[in-house]
Amino acid sequence: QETPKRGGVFTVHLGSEQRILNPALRASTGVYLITSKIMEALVDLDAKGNPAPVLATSWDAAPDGKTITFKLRQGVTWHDGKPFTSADVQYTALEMWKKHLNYGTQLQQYLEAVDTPDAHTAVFRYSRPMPLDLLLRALCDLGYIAPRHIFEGTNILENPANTAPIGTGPFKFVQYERGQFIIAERNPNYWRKEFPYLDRIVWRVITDKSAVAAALETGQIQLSSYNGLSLSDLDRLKGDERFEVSTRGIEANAFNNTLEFNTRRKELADVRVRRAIAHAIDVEFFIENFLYGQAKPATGPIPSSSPAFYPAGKPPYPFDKKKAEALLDEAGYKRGAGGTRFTLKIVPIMNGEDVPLLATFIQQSLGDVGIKVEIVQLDIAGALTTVYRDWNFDLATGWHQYRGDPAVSTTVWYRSGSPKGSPWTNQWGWQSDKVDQLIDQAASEIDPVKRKALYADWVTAVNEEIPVWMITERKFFAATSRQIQNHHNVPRWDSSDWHDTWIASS
Amino acid sequence: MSAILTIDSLTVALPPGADRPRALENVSLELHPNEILCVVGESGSGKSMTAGAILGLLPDGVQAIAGKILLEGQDLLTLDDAQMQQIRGARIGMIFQEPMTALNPLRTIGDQIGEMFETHTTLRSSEIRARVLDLLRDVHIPDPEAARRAYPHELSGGQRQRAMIAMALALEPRVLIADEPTTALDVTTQAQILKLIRELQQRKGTAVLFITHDFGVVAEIADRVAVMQKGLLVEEGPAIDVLNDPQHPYTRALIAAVPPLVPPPPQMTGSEIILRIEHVSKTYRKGGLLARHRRVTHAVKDANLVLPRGGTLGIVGESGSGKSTLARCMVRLLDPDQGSIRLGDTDLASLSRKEMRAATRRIQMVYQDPFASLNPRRKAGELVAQGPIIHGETRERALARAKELFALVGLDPDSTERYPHEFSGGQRQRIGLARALALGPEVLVADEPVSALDVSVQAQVLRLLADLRKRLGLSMVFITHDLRVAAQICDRIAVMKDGEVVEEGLTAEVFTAPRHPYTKALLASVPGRDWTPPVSPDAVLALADTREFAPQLL
Amino acid sequence: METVARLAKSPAAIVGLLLLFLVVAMALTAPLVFPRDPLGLAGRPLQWPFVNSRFWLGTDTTGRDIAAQIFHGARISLLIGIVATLLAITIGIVLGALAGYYGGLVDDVLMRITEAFQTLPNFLLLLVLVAVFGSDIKTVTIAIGLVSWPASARLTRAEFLTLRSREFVQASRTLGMRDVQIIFREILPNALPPVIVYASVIMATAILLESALAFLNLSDPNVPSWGNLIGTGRSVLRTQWYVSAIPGIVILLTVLAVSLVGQGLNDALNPRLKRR
Amino acid sequence: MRVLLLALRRLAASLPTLFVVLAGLFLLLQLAPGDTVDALVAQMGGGDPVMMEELRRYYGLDVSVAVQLGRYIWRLLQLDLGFSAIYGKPVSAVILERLPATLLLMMSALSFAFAGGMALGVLAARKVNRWPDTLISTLGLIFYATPSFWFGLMGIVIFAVNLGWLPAGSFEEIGAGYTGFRRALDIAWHLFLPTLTLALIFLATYLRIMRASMLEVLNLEFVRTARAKGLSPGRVVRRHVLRNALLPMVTLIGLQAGTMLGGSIVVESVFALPGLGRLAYESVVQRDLNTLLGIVFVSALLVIAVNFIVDLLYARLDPRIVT
Ligand SMILES: Nc1ncnc2c1ncn2[C@@H]1O[C@H](COP(=O)(O)OP(=O)(O)OP(=O)(O)O)[C@@H](O)[C@H]1O
Ligand SMILES: Nc1ncnc2c1ncn2[C@@H]1O[C@H](COP(=O)(O)OP(=O)(O)OP(=O)(O)O)[C@@H](O)[C@H]1O
Ligand SMILES: [Mg+2]
Ligand SMILES: [Mg+2]
Repeated sequence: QETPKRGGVFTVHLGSEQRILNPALRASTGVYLITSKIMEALVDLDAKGNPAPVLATSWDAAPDGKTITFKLRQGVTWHDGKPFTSADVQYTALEMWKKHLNYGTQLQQYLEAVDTPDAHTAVFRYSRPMPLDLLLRALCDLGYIAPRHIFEGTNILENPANTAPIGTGPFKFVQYERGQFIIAERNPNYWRKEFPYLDRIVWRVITDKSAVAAALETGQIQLSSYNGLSLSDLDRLKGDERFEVSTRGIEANAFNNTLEFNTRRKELADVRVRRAIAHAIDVEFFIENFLYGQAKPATGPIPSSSPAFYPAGKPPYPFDKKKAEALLDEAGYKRGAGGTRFTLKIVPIMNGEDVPLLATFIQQSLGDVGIKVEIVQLDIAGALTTVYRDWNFDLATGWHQYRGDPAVSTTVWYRSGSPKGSPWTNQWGWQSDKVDQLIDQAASEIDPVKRKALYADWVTAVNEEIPVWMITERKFFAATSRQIQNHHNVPRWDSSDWHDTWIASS
Repeated sequence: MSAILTIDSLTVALPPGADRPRALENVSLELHPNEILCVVGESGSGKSMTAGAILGLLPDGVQAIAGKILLEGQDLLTLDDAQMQQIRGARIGMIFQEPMTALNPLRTIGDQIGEMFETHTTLRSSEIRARVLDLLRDVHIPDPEAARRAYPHELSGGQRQRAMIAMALALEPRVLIADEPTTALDVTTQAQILKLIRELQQRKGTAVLFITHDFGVVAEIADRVAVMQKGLLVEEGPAIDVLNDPQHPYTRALIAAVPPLVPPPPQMTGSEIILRIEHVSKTYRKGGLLARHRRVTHAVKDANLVLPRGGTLGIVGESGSGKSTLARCMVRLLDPDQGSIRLGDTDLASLSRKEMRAATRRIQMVYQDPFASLNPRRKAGELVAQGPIIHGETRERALARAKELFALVGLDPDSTERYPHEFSGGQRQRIGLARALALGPEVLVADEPVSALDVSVQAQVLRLLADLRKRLGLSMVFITHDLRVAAQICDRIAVMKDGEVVEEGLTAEVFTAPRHPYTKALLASVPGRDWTPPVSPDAVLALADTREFAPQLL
Repeated sequence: METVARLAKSPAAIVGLLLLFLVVAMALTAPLVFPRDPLGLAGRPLQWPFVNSRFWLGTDTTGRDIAAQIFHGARISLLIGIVATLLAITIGIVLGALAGYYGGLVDDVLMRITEAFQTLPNFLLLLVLVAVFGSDIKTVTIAIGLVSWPASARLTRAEFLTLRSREFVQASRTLGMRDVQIIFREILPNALPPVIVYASVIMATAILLESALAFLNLSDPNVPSWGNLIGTGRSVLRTQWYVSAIPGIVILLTVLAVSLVGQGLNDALNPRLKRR
Repeated sequence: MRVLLLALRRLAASLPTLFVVLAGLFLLLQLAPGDTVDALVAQMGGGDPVMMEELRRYYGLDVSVAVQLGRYIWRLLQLDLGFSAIYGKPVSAVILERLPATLLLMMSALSFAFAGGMALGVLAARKVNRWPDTLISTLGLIFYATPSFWFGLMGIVIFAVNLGWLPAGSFEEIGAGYTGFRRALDIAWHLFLPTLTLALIFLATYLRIMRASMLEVLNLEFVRTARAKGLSPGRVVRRHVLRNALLPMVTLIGLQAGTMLGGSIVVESVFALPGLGRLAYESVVQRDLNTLLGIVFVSALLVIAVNFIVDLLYARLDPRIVT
């Protein structure tokens, strides 16, 4: 390995316009890709996937799991020169995470107070036990700290610092040209002395996927992550020497293709029909031919890339057309005139290129077993409302993103009682006391081993019932120019701070 | 005196599919310096083609295929385009009929006249400007300096035609061709333009080829006359001879069709008044909400007229004097602003739309344009039957009645199945008449019913009207701008000017002893007023032979 | 009849009719030539044309037969074109006729509405309509019709403005005809030819509008429309460009056919050109 | 001064129309499934209902439609276009950022279409029914029939991907930091293909109209007068026909201003240009009502302005028109 070289501009693809650049208010990869270089979280994951100190240097949980104490890093200053203290942590946690941050409000639901005995200690007090591993894993994404002195006393949501962020990170925000680019430059006063290596990072907004590959190939950008390239381009660029196309360093962001069943519909209320549908779809074929092999059949809602929770297993419903037909017959839905048993409406929730492909594939596959499927094309706002608020769907298909711990955003897909209108939660009219119990227990179980066991039970239970079918297990791909060094060396590298990234001269 | 322009056995071919194979057949003519040669003939006789052939400006597909056109000995038909360009404008000037459309609307008068010099001379622009002013002065345009900078739409029709003449004469060409230069103008303006052409021609010794269809104009201006019929030159000679002692039957027929200016002795009409118009006014308002942008035209101002039962009331006046507006008020195509229109004892002006629809059968209208007044998508018979059907007649009865009416107006009853475009102009006007008569109206309002027709056809239609009037006891309001026509057909005359009725009385009285100065001026402007066309009944019959009309009506 | 005869004389119109005939033939024979569901999985995705004899135009990103989609797509495009055009023209004619015939306040109000529609970029309105009412094929077709009428309304109005002062219309009134009769029986047949010619423009535009919608992923995915195919091909544009190219060419030819026929009609109906 | 007055008057006359458009659109969009918060949550990848309700309150979506409309109109009367939900900035600022690209694209496409259409139309009319006419008319028809986005895509495949002559998209080289002439050149290079794509269909229309208009004017009386004056054919066309034939073309510009804006939606999304069209598309998809209405407002103003300029131009060309 060469010795790192200082300087250079790193240009990164940004797939969509961001409304807000404050990760303490908005948890999304789009925001992390940019602002994680500017603002920092309390903790991050190290190369092995274990929580590593960033703004917090150490942590400690009380035996009852209700009090968690963070020691904070000293000598850190905000980009405007003010010192970083525990007051910032207190303010951000109570005013932002608990009140505004998506998933954060859920996670910090039982956070009662954050005590600040001194400037570099923050004590989180919960009304219910909070598993430390859950909190740490979640805080990588949901633990970004914002400067209290900028936000306090203002309307948080309208604060200009939301689009011109001020942080403690290795890069300072420079400019955001809507629809075009964002620029950040090296922070000379970064607390990791001598870091970062890069002079500048430029994020270029390219919303059209087919334009991304061209930009990459002509050197206009050097990185496109989170499947910013189309599947076909990813496949093609795999053979290109100039780039590394892989899932390395994005493992922490696994996702699934999903199929949601509205069990208010009488046919779908019958678990045999749901199973039959699952059996009717040739997942291997889909992966091979539509996804360029960039996936594997899922074994349940917890992906294999999450060893802390993953219960080994096989895909529960292998492709078996005969069995599907038999199940449907058994459920009493015989083929009628024209070979059709019944008709279902599927709503694709378009947050990925492959969603319409899968909708079409489902349409094709279910047609083969006598279920006619109509695709209801809606834009994403329309689709979310139709599925999650109006419940006006039979099937829906989209993505589920796993966020490091099932409790963060996965179990809500199964737990009953989510308020109507809340997207990506159980709105399928399906309920099981057993599953609800397992979810609640696991969420406040502080012993990691017991937690894992509880989740294994839970996976078995939901695989049995499939109110939602996690069809594939996928990882995001990134294409990175080989000029870039030290890239994807941690599990959520694209959302990390890039302090050690550098560019080799070509 | 040797001819300056000689046309020798000229034959012009029309493209296949035209109404006849040759536009001109073996035409020979001579034009001498310092004379005005009038070419007369009915529409389509080939007058314009003659002019076009001389200038080499025939329409696409039309071609001179035989003969010669010699300009001072040089055969124009053998010249190429570039050579012709040298001749056009410089040695042959040209004036067209429509002063509205013959000038480029987007360029100033001075610019367009100056272009003559730019094209054919090397004068500097200041000199050109001076020359243009001189020319405009020559044609007696008021305020030549302003006219030079004016756009065509800012001038009146007569002024525009003066500008055209100035342009045509700019380079003092030896030959001037004028293709119906006064047809689109009012009589008074026409008289002035004719005088102007005469004056300039005499001053400059120009040879003028003057195309017209109006024998009055011929009588007014011509030295010599050439008569054309369907592409053939049928008669040629000095004006006095041809006008007063025509030789060719066609010429005789044409001249016989020209109505004399002297009214016939008055007919007896009853004293009962069928239509009484009192204090009728109509104002057109146009334009935006802001007062400045509003355009107000007082088209009819306080008109008072009476029509005796069985009589014909003529309304004459220049273009824009409000004749049509008044006529439309009578049939309630327009709602008069005030006043009453009493038909018998009903006041039409106060009827509701629905009542008026019922009342339409008592008063009907005949229109000017034989092309526009018939719906091109309906069969002739249907057009005539429509009115009765609307008023409750059964379809069969109405169609049968239409056939009778066709016979009445001198059309073949079997032609009810044909479409309007399959009829000639005169025939169409008869269809329009039949349509109006189908409802059995008490009053017929005819708005310039013969203005669009050739003299010979015009004569027939007028005769038909007179005949019908006698047979059916019709009362009629007859609008015309042609005093000759008015003299022949009307019992009473009303003269309109700027929306006002300035004089009204028995035709004979108005014509012999006009009281209002405007009436006097109007009468003085009638072209060829001193010439009384020789009438010979056999000539009229001869003309009838050339037409396809039923002769029993003549 | 005369019109048809004249139409047959123009070479452009003949080419247009021929192309149109081909498209119609594709539409009619689609179920015979490709009896299977054109949206069904036919084989391995992204096979190049002329490689596999079963799919002589290849397969798209979801393994559907492109040729089958082209054939079945002809039905969709024609359907959208015809229905949207009829809708647009009907609205246009009624509003234009009323505005042109009555003038005054009616005209003012109707023209304000027309203007409102014209100030709004029609494609933007189409997007909104589809976002609001969803994108199944019926909605899309109606939406296209709804955004396409203003021009035909203006055209009809202009025709009515000139025709209503024609003497034959005045004659109808002096015969005692009612307004409705005058508008629809007397004036409309005479005002129709330019509107009919314009219909070809609307139809061409309608086909293009649908394809643009589909390209933005906003058309009905349950029908094999050509625009949808171009849209799917977009993600593989750099490698399997044929997926987008083939339907594009077909759209081009269809629209060309419609325009050629329209132009031929124009020449045939235009009296000024009759003599040539 | 007079022009300004005229412009103001014209604006005042169009206000009712504008008002109807905005209110109509506002109400129409209320019927759309989902609101901007749904779109926002979709972008974030999820969120909980408490936060969503809070955001709805924040965006003023928690009150009745009538109140929302009332508020919107009240703000509009104060010339305030409101706050953009997607961009978290005043709508006016967002639009102002995007306007230049669209204006540039529209203007270059318009000039190209107009100039090209005029030149080709004149050529075709002068060689009417001969081979140049046939060729030009055929090309025009083909241009007209080409779906613009498809032409753009194919242009990218050929010129950007295969030949590498032109950039595949975007407005300028980002981060290159060009200034002055170099930057103008860079933008021009980037806008070449988009301009062509957008202009194609208009070029075809202009060409057709120009040809027809030329033929029409060539048949008018005053052209015969000009020829009778001895002018050469070229001069007749230049001095008498052209200006008259241009009148319908100028009218067409006004009529098509709206259509062109619509077309730029597609073109901007093909070439990833940061313009109003794409912003409009995004704001529809993101249910960003304020931004969308703002765009409609601005584009309506643009259309009105173009029409006003067209009228002025018309009045200059045609002395018969009095403004
Ligand atoms: N462009 C043309 N193409 C074919 N035939 C034409 C054309 N113009 C005129 N004709 C025909 O040529 C013949 C002579 O027409 P011309 O215009 O010379 O008549 P005219 O005597 O001037 O009649 P008018 O008094 O109506 O002007 C007519 O039969 C007419 O139908
Ligand atoms: N529809 C209209 N709107 C506005 N002004 C009109 C309208 N019709 C006629 N005028 C104007 O009203 C005046 C009288 O017109 P009208 O048609 O009655 O005259 P006219 O005597 O019939 O003329 P002509 O002999 O040319 O037919 C003219 O100044 C004319 O410009
Ligand atoms: Mg003539
Ligand atoms: Mg009149």
